[in-house]
Amino acid sequence: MDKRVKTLRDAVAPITEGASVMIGGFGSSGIPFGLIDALLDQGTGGLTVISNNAGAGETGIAKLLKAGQVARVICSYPRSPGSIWFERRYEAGEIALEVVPQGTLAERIRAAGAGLGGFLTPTGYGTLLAEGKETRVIDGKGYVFEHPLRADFALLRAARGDRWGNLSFHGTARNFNPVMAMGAAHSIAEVRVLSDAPLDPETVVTPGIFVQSVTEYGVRP
Amino acid sequence: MDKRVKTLRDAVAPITEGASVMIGGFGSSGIPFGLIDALLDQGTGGLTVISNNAGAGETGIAKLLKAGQVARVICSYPRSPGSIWFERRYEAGEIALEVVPQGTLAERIRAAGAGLGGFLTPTGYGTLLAEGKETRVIDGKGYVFEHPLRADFALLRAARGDRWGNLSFHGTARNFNPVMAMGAAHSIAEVRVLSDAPLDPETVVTPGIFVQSVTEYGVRP
Amino acid sequence: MRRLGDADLAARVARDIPDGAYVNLGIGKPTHVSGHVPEGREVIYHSENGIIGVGPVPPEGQEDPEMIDASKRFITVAPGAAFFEHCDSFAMMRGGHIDIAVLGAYQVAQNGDLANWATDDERYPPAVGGAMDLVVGVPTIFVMMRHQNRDGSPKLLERCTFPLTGLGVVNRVFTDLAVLDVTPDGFRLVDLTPGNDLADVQAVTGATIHT
Amino acid sequence: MRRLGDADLAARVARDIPDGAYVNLGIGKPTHVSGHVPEGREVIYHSENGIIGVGPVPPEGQEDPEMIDASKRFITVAPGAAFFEHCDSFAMMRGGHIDIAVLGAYQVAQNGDLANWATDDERYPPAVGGAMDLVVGVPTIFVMMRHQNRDGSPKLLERCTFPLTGLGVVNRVFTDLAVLDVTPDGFRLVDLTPGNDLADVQAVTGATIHT
Repeated sequence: MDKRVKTLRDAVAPITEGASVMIGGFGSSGIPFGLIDALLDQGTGGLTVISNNAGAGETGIAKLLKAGQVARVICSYPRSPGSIWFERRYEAGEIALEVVPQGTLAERIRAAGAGLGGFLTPTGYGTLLAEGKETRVIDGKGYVFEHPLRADFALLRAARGDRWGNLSFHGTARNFNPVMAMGAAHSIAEVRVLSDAPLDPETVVTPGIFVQSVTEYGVRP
Repeated sequence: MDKRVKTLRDAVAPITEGASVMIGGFGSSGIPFGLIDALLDQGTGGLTVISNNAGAGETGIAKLLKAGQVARVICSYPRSPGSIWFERRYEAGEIALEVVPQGTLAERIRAAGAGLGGFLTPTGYGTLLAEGKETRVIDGKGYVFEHPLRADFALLRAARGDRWGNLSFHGTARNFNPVMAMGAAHSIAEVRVLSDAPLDPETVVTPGIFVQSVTEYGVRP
Repeated sequence: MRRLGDADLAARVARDIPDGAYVNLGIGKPTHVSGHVPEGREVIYHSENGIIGVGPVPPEGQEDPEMIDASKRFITVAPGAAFFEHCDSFAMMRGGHIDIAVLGAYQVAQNGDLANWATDDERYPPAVGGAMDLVVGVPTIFVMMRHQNRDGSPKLLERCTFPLTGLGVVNRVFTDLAVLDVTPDGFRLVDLTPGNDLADVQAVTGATIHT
Repeated sequence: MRRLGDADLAARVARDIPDGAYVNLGIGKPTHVSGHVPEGREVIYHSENGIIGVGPVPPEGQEDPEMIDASKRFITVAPGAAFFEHCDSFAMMRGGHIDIAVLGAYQVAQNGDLANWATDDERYPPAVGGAMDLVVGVPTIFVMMRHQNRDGSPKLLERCTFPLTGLGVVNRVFTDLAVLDVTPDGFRLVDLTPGNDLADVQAVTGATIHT
């Protein structure tokens, strides 16, 4: 079994027009900048991007928004200091936006990856974000029914990987990467170091079964 | 913050008559034999035991069953070679039994620990174990609605721990231990080695926030 | 009739497991399949108790009580292995990440219904384990069993009579007498154990075998 | 009226955080609370992006781009820290494992309703982050904010007018003018910023302050 792919370009080649793409990262940690750049070069459009943030300045997801490759954004915190390209596209009505509370976003992706049909969460009950959703009160506490959220692809960033697709992370750069690996049909990881030896099975965070390809990209953000 | 407790006896002292107690382990791996023995010595009765298995021979949960301390068992696989005390108590009508598919058992405990109100799983749909339960068909696939499963206490076994309650495991001995740490109000861990230094934050499997007390028990099964 | 022994049956199942597959082997006979996968194929074995990349049984004296599989056999790790806890383990199963599961069975029906966790003998308390999670999540379910019960009665049926594990979940059945696929039309013959005659196998099968 | 500056307000909040508490500090002003916890108390800080045991800001030049908190500030680890992924992080919040969360707010109502994620200004696209998960799960919610908006209008109200983050979730409000508990009767005075008069504070509050 060898999931190694030579270049970032080869890694993103399976992504086609209109695909849904989960992109790991929070703030500037754990974002697969290399894979995003490769997707930019490839020029694939009509994408649904599922991510916590919607990019800031001219980096990461902001580049895809600037280039007009994004049709839809599903995220918890699209607006942040410097998220000019998101704001421009949103104000011009050029992208659809679904705002999901952050924990619900993670849990919906997990439900997809774990084969569940949905779940009840107290998050958002009684708020705008629950409007139109099925709700239920159990023992006096209100819950909202949330659906699984799957994607065609996930773009991930990890510290180390091996040829089986096992991944481990550094510091606070795990964030959404492990759960997105589970929730996408085809998960692509860029890793700072692609190890020749298998990773220590005790310290693997994302088992390779959740990862379809892995490529080395040593550059740190 | 110091969650260290001197003896196994002190660790189980908060467990009172009629409590619900999750017990980690699968087969003979990751079972908190020391804490079970301490609970046996304490003699606390009327317990609801939540565990994958119901003990075999004269060890582990089987001891509690033999001593008549268990009123109810919630597990996926009570019957296994040598589970004589479970079988004796069950046949005599002395214990109540709820059989839950193994993945549903883990997921119900997780739902409790994660503050969710329940979830839809395809597991068991159309079978005896779904009888009387709410069901739903989504995109042609049948799902069963399952409720969170919480407990007053969890008894856990780990390889290493520190004074903050952080735990790491060895080999296949994780099994139900991490999720039970989340699902119980008061989680008690016996660890082979109680480290003076904090565990490496990258390799902690169960963060100490899920653990209320930790005690060293170096004996291996 | 020619009946495959356990080792030959395990080898027959192993032939149908492709290179690179993620496979869960059920308790009992299916455990032996891993010893028969043809040379040159890298198959990665998942065990529900929290490992992917199950390696061979360790040499005597080198057993680690915290390194076991779902059958409680002592194991080692294969290269590329990972350990994890139960929720992640069952996410792999329920979420469709494992490619193939090989399970034993009491009964299989021609519509793919599987009964492998409880009989109609009420003296035994029920014990389901992870079988129900496997069958709903893993896209390819292989069943590996004897063609008949000890009393000669058929285990391949028009409808199961024992409590079900899952509905319409079985893809292929490997028995000591034949290999059969479950199709929309019912059981369809894949191959017979060499030396057997279809009519003889049909005679000990509780549903029509299509060819 | 005497108005606490940001540092004094952070110190006032910190006074109410007990030894051994697990605490989540929201983006912005709440981040500064950790710098003011009285000596001798070990408080463990959770950050939603995957760390429990947030340590102080690193010395200049020693920042690690993969060591940040939810406010995107560079951080270090405190002894006893652990890293984890997002589902586990939010399980800590939603599941009631964290003891106290300190959040900023646009508005707080006397029934404990909180509005802190969207105003009625439709030019801004909404951004909710993790606030809704925190308020439903964490048993004690502290709000830390100015008592009034820049135009002098009250932020403590009988009912919120902005979209809600959570219903009946706030326990205590720390402002530059006073500290108030949310009780079944409405706002109840805990203490006034020294030098202030209750009548003056009541005059800039949009709901009755009980004493």
